[in-house]
Amino acid sequence: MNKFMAKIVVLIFALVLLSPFVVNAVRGVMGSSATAIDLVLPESGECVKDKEYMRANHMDILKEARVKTVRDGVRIKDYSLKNCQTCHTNRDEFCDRCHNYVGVKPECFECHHFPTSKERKERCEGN
Amino acid sequence: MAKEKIEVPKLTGKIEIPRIKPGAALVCEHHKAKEQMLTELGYPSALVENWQEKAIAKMRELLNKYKSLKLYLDVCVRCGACTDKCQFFLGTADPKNTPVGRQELLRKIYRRYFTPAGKLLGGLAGAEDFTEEMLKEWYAYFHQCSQCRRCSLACPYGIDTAEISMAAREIMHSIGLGTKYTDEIILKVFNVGNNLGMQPKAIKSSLDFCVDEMKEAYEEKGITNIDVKIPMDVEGADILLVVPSADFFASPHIESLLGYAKVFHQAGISWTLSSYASEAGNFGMFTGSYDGMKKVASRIGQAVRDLKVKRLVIGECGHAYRIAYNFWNTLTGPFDTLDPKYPVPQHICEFTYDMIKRGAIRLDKSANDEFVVTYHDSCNVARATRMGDMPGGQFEIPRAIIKACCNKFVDMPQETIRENTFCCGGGAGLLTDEMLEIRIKGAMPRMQALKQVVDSHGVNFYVLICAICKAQFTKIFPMYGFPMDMVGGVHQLVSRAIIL
Amino acid sequence: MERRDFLKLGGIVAAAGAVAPASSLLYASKVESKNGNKYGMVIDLTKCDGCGECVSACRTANNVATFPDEKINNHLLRIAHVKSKFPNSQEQAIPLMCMHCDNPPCVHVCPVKASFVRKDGIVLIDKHRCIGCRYCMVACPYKARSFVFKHHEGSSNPEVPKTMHGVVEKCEFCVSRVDHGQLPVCVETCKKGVMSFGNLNDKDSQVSRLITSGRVHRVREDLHLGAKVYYLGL
Amino acid sequence: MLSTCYTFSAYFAIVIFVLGILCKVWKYAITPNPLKISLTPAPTNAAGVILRVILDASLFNSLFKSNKFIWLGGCALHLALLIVVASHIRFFVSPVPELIMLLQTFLQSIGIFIGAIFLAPIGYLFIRRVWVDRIRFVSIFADYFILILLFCIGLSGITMKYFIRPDLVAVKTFIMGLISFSPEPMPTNPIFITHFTLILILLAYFPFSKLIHSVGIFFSPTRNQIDNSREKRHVNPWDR
Repeated sequence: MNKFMAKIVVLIFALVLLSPFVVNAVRGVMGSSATAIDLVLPESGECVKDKEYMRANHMDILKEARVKTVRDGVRIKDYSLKNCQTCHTNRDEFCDRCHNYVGVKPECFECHHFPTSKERKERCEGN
Repeated sequence: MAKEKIEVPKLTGKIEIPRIKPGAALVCEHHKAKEQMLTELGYPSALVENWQEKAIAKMRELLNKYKSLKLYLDVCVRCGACTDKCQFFLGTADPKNTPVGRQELLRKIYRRYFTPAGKLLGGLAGAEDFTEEMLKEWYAYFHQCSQCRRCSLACPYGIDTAEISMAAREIMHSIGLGTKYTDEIILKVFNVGNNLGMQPKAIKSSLDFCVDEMKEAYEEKGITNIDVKIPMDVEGADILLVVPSADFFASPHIESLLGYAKVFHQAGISWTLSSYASEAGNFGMFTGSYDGMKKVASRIGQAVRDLKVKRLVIGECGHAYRIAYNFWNTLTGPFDTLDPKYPVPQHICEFTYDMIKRGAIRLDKSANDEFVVTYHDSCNVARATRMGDMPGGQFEIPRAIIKACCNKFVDMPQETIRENTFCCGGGAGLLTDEMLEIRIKGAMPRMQALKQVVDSHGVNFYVLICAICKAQFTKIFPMYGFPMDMVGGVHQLVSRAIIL
Repeated sequence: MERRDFLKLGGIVAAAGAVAPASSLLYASKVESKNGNKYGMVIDLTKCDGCGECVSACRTANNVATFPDEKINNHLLRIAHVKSKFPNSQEQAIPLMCMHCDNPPCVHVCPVKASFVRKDGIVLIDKHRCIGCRYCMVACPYKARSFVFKHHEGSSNPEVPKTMHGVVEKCEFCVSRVDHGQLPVCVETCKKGVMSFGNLNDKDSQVSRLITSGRVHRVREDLHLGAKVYYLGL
Repeated sequence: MLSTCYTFSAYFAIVIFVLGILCKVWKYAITPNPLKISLTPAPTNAAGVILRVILDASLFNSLFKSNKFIWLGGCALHLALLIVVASHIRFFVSPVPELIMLLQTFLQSIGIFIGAIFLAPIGYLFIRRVWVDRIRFVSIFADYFILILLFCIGLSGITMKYFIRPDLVAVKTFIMGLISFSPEPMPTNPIFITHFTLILILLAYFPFSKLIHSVGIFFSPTRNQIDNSREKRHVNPWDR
């Protein structure tokens, strides 16, 4: 292989190895923190656990609640999906933003309903 | 060299992977090359003072010259896929005779002197100093590789132990350490022109004797009009035939030579041998020396030009065909004067096969009715060359010729033939008496496979197309309880079957 | 796969239990609240005229998968109209649903343990686990289960999850209503008092009294599945 | 402090990894092939050779022919490695490509099995190395080390996925910060720190280890040479 060909081969390997950098450079996010995201959190009130814990482990709490509810019929209001929705009212800005950012696809809302603001209002009035 | 009686393995028809016996084959060593041989070849006459330094320097040179070496020292993952593939390991059970074990001998030194990890961490990174014990292991084990490439076939990265043992042999030569057998033979080629050191006159008389014998044999059968010639040094002949020099007189080699002569005679094509290029073999490959290999090969190019032939044909020889097929064009080519309509060079089997297909020669199968034939794919032909246009022609063409010459043909078990073939155990400079133990043990897998078809099909004739295989098997067969005259060349069958 | 099953598979990290974040302790004190109830239903066919109000109420309340193509249209509750072979006999309307067997074949065949019998006798499907193999549908002698063949909106009642495409659904005695102390939708809807729902273990409950009156039958009693839906006047 | 330290070591490891590999590639590319040494039966045209190398690199064709057990172990390991690496792409691009999301959906349902088929072959290859006498004989410390390293990386990854979860958003923010040269704080989950440290070790060790086989396989002359020495003269670059 002559030097010219060798250079091309090295270049190809370099592109592959540096692809994370290359892709981000092409997308124009180099040197900025445009990659970070911010969440819209409810204005007031405390969550059932502290924020850090919920960030990392909310899926376990939901899953545990789900199993208890379905299998044993133990329905605890605090840890139910419905209860989350009373404070976290915006699915796009709360649930989906993070999930999309880290590439996770929760399947909750394939079946469960995320109430619209109108429905939420009605529900509150009903109570 | 073990002087006591060598124990020959029992034949069961099965090839079993032995439990390892470290160091079992270390005692089998080649006789070292004599001072004057090494000097004559341009190497230091004995182990030089600063041999370590010189060896490392030589290694550095080779690493920059051979991609194969550079790459194969890096990429081995020691997965172990090759460990049960080498006939010398299967025979001797010495783990340093596994392909990877053998390579590791060189790799340890490579790591120690050429890689950051080895320089920093030493033994932890699998590196070792180049000590005298290591050199002793190098000398023993790198000369117990027959460069058959069965391991390269098994390797996921195609690592070829042949390349590595060739490099090691060249490094050893550069510090004044060679084997008597190969160096002696290379010198004979340099000085006389062939491996056996036969002078042109001797070749001529041997050939004349042959022709007379053949004539007499036919006359005994009442055929008198036979006039098959074996021409030598005929300028302007169509074909230059280059054969291993053993074909000139040794048995059974010479039977094949008669076969070639009859094919040419019947095809009606003028041909010639050359007394200058009277050797197809090239032991330069066995010492790993590019220059040596080139010097030996250059005689062929010279003969082609001198004799003004149009085609170049190689006789039955394994490593010779590998070098002819793959290297001649590089080493002594380009062969501009030859007829481009034909492959350069061509194997005699390709030639004969072509003649059979065209109907230029006719064969009487019944002449070989007493034989049940099996075919041994010689390692260099099988894994380093090709015959015909299709990949794998090197397996099909000899078999097609055999089937055209006899009625009863069986193959040995699938995993021991074609590209999976086992080496005879005598290649790459092992064909010498002090290495008899290794040769016997290395032949074991092949003998087991043969035993299987001898028992199941009554095979009584074992044909092949390699001079080293022929010499090795005629020696080894009786030890394993097979008759010596079971061994023969493909053209021996042709010679018997051809209708003149 | 559920985390708990993974733990059962186990072997990987023995310490995992100790570090598992969402601890089961969260719920430990409240599991006991099940009070030995065993729910059942009695349907008085003599009162039923097959008006079908219960069926449509059920559809709406449970987001039952509804498709125009009757072949794949799902039912948790349906009304069968049968007529005996005797001359002059009247056509009878029979509401049919999951019989909530004590010994349900559908549960036995489920390869992923998605179908199960709750402690209070209600047979349920854990739809998070169901892989849609439909063995249970083959096993059920009452044809009580249906498979959701296509995506559907099913948003008639936002309080209750719908069943997603590829999962099996069936009557669950409106389990979430029952857990909140309400009656199943069909029972509540029927103004004629055809259906009664209650605790079979309570001798004084309406259902127990109706059953001990001795005139009740169950569908395919010969199968000995322990169905908990009884019929009066069958 | 921790963040600064890790940011620097991460860049250090990446530089070693990339430069190390590129140096090797350069060396392999320019070292001449004096002679044709293709292992026959070999393809007689370039397309055949490309196919041969691709089959060897993707399906481990040669290994399949020589040893089915090692092939199975190796295939399972490399396939799991591929899937695991592919599923990590989501931490390196924002927004996550649709294809990776599809893969995620698939992995969420069988994720734990991927973990198992990643760890199981490592275990198998380790046991084989210790168990089979001839392979034990040729093994060196580095062979065990790399298996243990990969095992630990896999184990810490699985632990993070199923037991001690880090804040994924923080993880992605950290990684995106690294690759866009605007460093962000390092997540403090201890398992993540372990996982990340081990990966940096792997990256820095990669070019000097046998792992370079992943690059070398494309340069192997016995496999990537066309079997046409009679038709086309091969010229030895250092002996013209």
